Amino acid sequence: MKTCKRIEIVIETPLARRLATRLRELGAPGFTLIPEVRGAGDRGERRADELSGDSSNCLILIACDDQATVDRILDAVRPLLSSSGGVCLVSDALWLRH
Amino acid sequence: MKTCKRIEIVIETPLARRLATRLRELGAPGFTLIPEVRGAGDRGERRADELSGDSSNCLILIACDDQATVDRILDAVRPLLSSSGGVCLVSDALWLRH
Amino acid sequence: MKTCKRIEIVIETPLARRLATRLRELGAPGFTLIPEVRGAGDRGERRADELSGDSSNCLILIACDDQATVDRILDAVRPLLSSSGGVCLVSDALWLRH
Amino acid sequence: MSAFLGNLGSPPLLFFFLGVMAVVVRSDLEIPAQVAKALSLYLLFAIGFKGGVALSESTIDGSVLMTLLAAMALSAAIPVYTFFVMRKKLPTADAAAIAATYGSVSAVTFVTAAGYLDIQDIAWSGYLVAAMALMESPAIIVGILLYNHFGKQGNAASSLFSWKQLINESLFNGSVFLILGSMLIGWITGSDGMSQVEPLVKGLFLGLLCLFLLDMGIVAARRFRDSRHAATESAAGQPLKLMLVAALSMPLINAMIGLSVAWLLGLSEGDALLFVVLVASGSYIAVPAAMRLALPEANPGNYLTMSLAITFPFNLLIGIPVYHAMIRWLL
Amino acid sequence: MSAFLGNLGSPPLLFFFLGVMAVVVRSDLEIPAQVAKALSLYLLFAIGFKGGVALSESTIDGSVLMTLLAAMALSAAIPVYTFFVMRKKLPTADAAAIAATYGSVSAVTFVTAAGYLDIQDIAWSGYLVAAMALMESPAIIVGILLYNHFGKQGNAASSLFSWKQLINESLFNGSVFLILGSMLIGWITGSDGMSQVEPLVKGLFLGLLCLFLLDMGIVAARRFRDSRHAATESAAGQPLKLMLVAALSMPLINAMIGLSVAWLLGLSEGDALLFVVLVASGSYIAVPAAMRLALPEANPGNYLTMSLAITFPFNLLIGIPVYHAMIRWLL
Amino acid sequence: MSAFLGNLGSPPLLFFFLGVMAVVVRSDLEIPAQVAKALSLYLLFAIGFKGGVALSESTIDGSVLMTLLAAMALSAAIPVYTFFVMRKKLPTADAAAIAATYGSVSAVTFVTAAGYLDIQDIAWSGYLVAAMALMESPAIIVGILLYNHFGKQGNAASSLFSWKQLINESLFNGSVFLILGSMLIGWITGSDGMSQVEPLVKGLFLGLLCLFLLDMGIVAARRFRDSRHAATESAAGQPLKLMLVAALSMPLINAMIGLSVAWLLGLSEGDALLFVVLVASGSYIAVPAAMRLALPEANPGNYLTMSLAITFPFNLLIGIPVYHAMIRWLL
Ligand SMILES: Nc1ncnc2c1ncn2[C@@H]1O[C@H](COP(=O)(O)O)[C@@H](O)[C@H]1O
Ligand SMILES: Nc1ncnc2c1ncn2[C@@H]1O[C@H](COP(=O)(O)O)[C@@H](O)[C@H]1O
Ligand SMILES: Nc1ncnc2c1ncn2[C@@H]1O[C@H](COP(=O)(O)O)[C@@H](O)[C@H]1O
Ligand code: NA
Ligand code: NA
Ligand code: NA
Repeated sequence: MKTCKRIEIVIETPLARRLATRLRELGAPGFTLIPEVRGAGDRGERRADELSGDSSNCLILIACDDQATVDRILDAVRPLLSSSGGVCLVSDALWLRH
Repeated sequence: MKTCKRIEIVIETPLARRLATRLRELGAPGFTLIPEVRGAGDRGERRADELSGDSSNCLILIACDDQATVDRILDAVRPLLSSSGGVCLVSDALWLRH
Repeated sequence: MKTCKRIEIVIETPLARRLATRLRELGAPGFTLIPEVRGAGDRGERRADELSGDSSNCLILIACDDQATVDRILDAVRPLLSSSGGVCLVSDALWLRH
Repeated sequence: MSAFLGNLGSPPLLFFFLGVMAVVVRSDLEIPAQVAKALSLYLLFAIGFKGGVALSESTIDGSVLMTLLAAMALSAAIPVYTFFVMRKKLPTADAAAIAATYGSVSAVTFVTAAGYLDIQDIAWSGYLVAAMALMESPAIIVGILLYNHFGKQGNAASSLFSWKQLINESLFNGSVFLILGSMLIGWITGSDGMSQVEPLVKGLFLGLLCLFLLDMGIVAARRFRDSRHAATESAAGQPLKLMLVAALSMPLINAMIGLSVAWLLGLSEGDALLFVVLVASGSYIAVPAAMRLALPEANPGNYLTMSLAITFPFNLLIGIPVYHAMIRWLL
Repeated sequence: MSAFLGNLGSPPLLFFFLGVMAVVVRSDLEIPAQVAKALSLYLLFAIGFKGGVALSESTIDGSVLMTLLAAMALSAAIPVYTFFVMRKKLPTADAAAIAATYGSVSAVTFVTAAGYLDIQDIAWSGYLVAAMALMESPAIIVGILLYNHFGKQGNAASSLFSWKQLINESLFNGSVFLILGSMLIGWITGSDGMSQVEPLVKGLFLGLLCLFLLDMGIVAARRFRDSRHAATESAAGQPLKLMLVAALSMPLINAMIGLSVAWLLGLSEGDALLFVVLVASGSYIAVPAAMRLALPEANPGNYLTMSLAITFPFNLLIGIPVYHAMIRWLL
Repeated sequence: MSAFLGNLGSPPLLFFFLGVMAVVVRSDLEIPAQVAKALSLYLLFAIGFKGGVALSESTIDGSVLMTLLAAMALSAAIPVYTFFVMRKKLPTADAAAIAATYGSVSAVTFVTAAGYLDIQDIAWSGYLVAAMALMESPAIIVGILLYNHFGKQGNAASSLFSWKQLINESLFNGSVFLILGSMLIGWITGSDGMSQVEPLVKGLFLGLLCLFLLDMGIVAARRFRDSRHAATESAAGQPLKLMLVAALSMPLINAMIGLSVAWLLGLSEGDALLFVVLVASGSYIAVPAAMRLALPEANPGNYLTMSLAITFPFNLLIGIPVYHAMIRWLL
């Protein structure tokens, strides 16, 4: 078991797709994406019922054991949240090594 | 980054819908809902295959930085879990401010 | 509220189904399974678009308040991750008792 | 008897069996959840539209209104007697939920019976579709009233539950709304409308019913297996037996009641069968969803298993042809 | 006038109303998301294929090319005037997004108009399907150019946004790609191809359009309700009024422009209607998705609500028959 | 040659190309996952039912049984030679997985070949559907036996894997189960049953095949692109070349084997083509799913890419017409 950061990002589907492709460039060791997630926040409800999928959210989960990479990811996420909304949480976890 | 509580609730779909509409009244700054989640617990399996959707669960995620609101949410969730089952976990996280 | 471990496993769908049925034997008090999750990691992308469903992941969430059970679950998960890939994170949480 | 075999030997029924077999042999066959939901919406849409068009071509007279009233009255009355019988063996909440379940109807049983009549070229009237839609809500409301009166007050979920909301939901429940709406549109647009949507509404009806019943077979068999496991684990075995007895006798008793009323109303062969099927069937979509909200302490392992895993297949496979034979014999 | 009533009284339109009503009475009726997506892909596939087959049976001459060019030119020109008008009342980003929205087209409005013509047995030409596909991208590109020129530079999402990518996306956007591809295949395989897929492409068309419009009614009504709430909460009420005025006058103005051009081009009755409908409609699928990426500071509560919740139903219910009456009167 | 062009020019094939093109131009066109799954269930249901009805109208004699036996024998034999050839270049687990893959069959290739025959009005016998279903399991079992004998024992996932379970799964795998079940029901209900479900089972067949192949084109092209990336990244490039050679030569070699056997069995033109297509195709649904469980150390980037992204399109576009031409020439 190794300590790591568990980054969790909720963001609109069109942006999530782009973010996912960027994560690799930022050095993330991997990620998991839960599609078609609903929610509500400052910008009202997202019902995941629109045909373009543009009103659904995705939840992206990233386990990362390198603090520099964590910082790089957070720096990339911050402006996205300011302009388009969403949430990003960071917590501590243990990563089962195999 | 701001410290916050990360509340995670697994509950049946019909109740989750109601809970979601109540969360705002309880002062939650927002929430994210993952629909059609399966599971098993004390009350047996939920397969998310029934037509009414009443045997699927939802996972609701709430980031909340106000302890009073957290307590209010937990107080509202507790009786639901007693009567209808489900799980509620609370952990600490950092909320990326933008 | 009781302290517990929050185990989170991302693993391919065919293995996740089997793992879910094993969890009960290992003494897990319950679990929640989020199906059709996408991701990328050491073994490339999983797009959740294949017809057999074998290239999609599941996310399994287990709250467990008994350390012995946690260890048993992790011991069962470790060889799966080595041979088939995936991620397992463990963190601390409070379990709302009702 | 040939009608009986005729029903068992029709593709829709055989696909229901196939779904059951898939669970028995532990096949991983599965209809994706959203597609199964879409198939059920399709059936409601199609039967509603067909019913509406049929209605537009007939006259609505006093006997039609009488039938609709009788249907609603039965859906309110059946829960009452069911509740008092069930309460002798089960907790109040469970008794109320089972009562509501059997007062209400199973749309798919109705749809299958309509298909059964179509295959045999027996006419039926469009307004029975309206009867089906009208029978959902009274049962729910009576069930909850019974519980509120005889059960202990102050259930824990009450914070999420308001009478007003619940009545709204049972009246404008998705299935009820779609079927009534489609019927209205079928009635407004009549045969002109039908000619536009005929290939979907009529052409594909029996084929898609096959696929839907395949899914129903899977879901019903899984639930039956789960409840058998639960029964074995709890060492008792008693509840399953009780459930079996109740879930097999209730459709028969209610069918007798329905048959008498149909006879009093002077319904035709096809109409009488649909009426009896409505009375004899139990809900497994709208009512369970409402019960989870209003009576969360009632165990869906009881009421849902009974209606979905026992009564539904019973009506489908045995009930429909048996009720039909009785109607033939009576008329 | 009878055409007007004829449109309102056709099943597809009535199902749109039914969807709206479902939201009004707070029914939980809902088409599963993936099924709604599949229905929209079906409509694009069917209309594309039909258009292609029609194209293969006619000759492509100069007037066809003129029409296609005119369509593209309008889809680039309309955003320009729209932008400058909107900018007087709204932030630059919102004005640009609304401009792009109304330069582009609504495939479902087009498809409904085609169904409307089919029901009335009025011929239309396949190449108008191509016109529809060609009108998506220019509007997006012009909208972003306008914003980049008049708005403040350096939007925050720019890290995820590259011009090259965006142009690629607006050109090969899923809907545009499917419709052009199906048209090409219909054109290649002609009536032989049609005979193979006819039951799907033609037989089910109007029926599935009903189900799709039911979903559109639900989605549009929800969005309208949300924006009314937002308006009430923000105490102003002004934006909703502004949105209403703009979203009702733009289709009318653009329809006039389209009508003039159609008249200049000498289009037939059916073709003129489809042309006008294209110009008068606003996008709510491709453009909003592109705007979320390129102009994230524009509020979808404005542009999406306008096109989806106001202009779309307006065109569907009132626009199509009114434009048709005008064309009849003019020709 | 005209047959060759005929195949390439038919809508289903062109939609496969369109799916490939969507990936090439990086369009975001996508069939929702659950809908794609439903389309594949539909194809199995329709082909199974059709086959069963055809079977009910013919006599099952010794030659039918011989053909079924030959099909099963080939599906057990092909993995053996494939395994020993592949093992020279690849790890044991990969060799075993590839062996199982090519011993088994591709239902969609079969379905497309049946559609190809239907379009050209060439008769084929229903029992070949049974042959397809019977060819899935032997290959899986032989593949695992080979691995267990020649590979190192004690794979890590063994805790989740039991022989009993795996045999059960390969016998009652969802696709196999649905196709056999539908065939049985088609056989029981015969032409009466067919008349009830004809619009779904026959009318929509080619149209829905188009939509399914559109999705297959997208999925296959994505997988091919991924494996090319992987090849480039690992700097070698060799594996991709090896995969290409193997995945193109295996269908040809197996087709020759199938052709000889078909000739020995004295099959008719249509039956021979379907038989050859079964032998020449490789599985990309049932086998890969079984391999992930039983041989997790085998890399799906090899066996799945080969069967799905190379052999499948090859058979679809080139194989079917070429095998047909050879059969014509031979008979
Ligand atoms: N406090 C919160 N907890 C969990 N999810 C949230 C929260 N606030 C917002 N979200 C999610 O982030 C999305 C965008 O939020 P916003 O930008 O605040 O509208 C919402 O639709 C929710 O899914
Ligand atoms: N220990 C657990 N960890 C994670 N999820 C659980 C756990 N126990 C129950 N659940 C979830 O909560 C739902 C209801 O649980 P229960 O009321 O115990 O039947 C289950 O279907 C699971 O999805
Ligand atoms: N660092 C990570 N954070 C979150 N999820 C991951 C991570 N690495 C891998 N995954 C998930 O685990 C799956 C298998 O990973 P791998 O075995 O590394 O290919 C991926 O498809 C992801 O869904
Ligand atoms: Na009843
Ligand atoms: Na326009
Ligand atoms: Na083969």
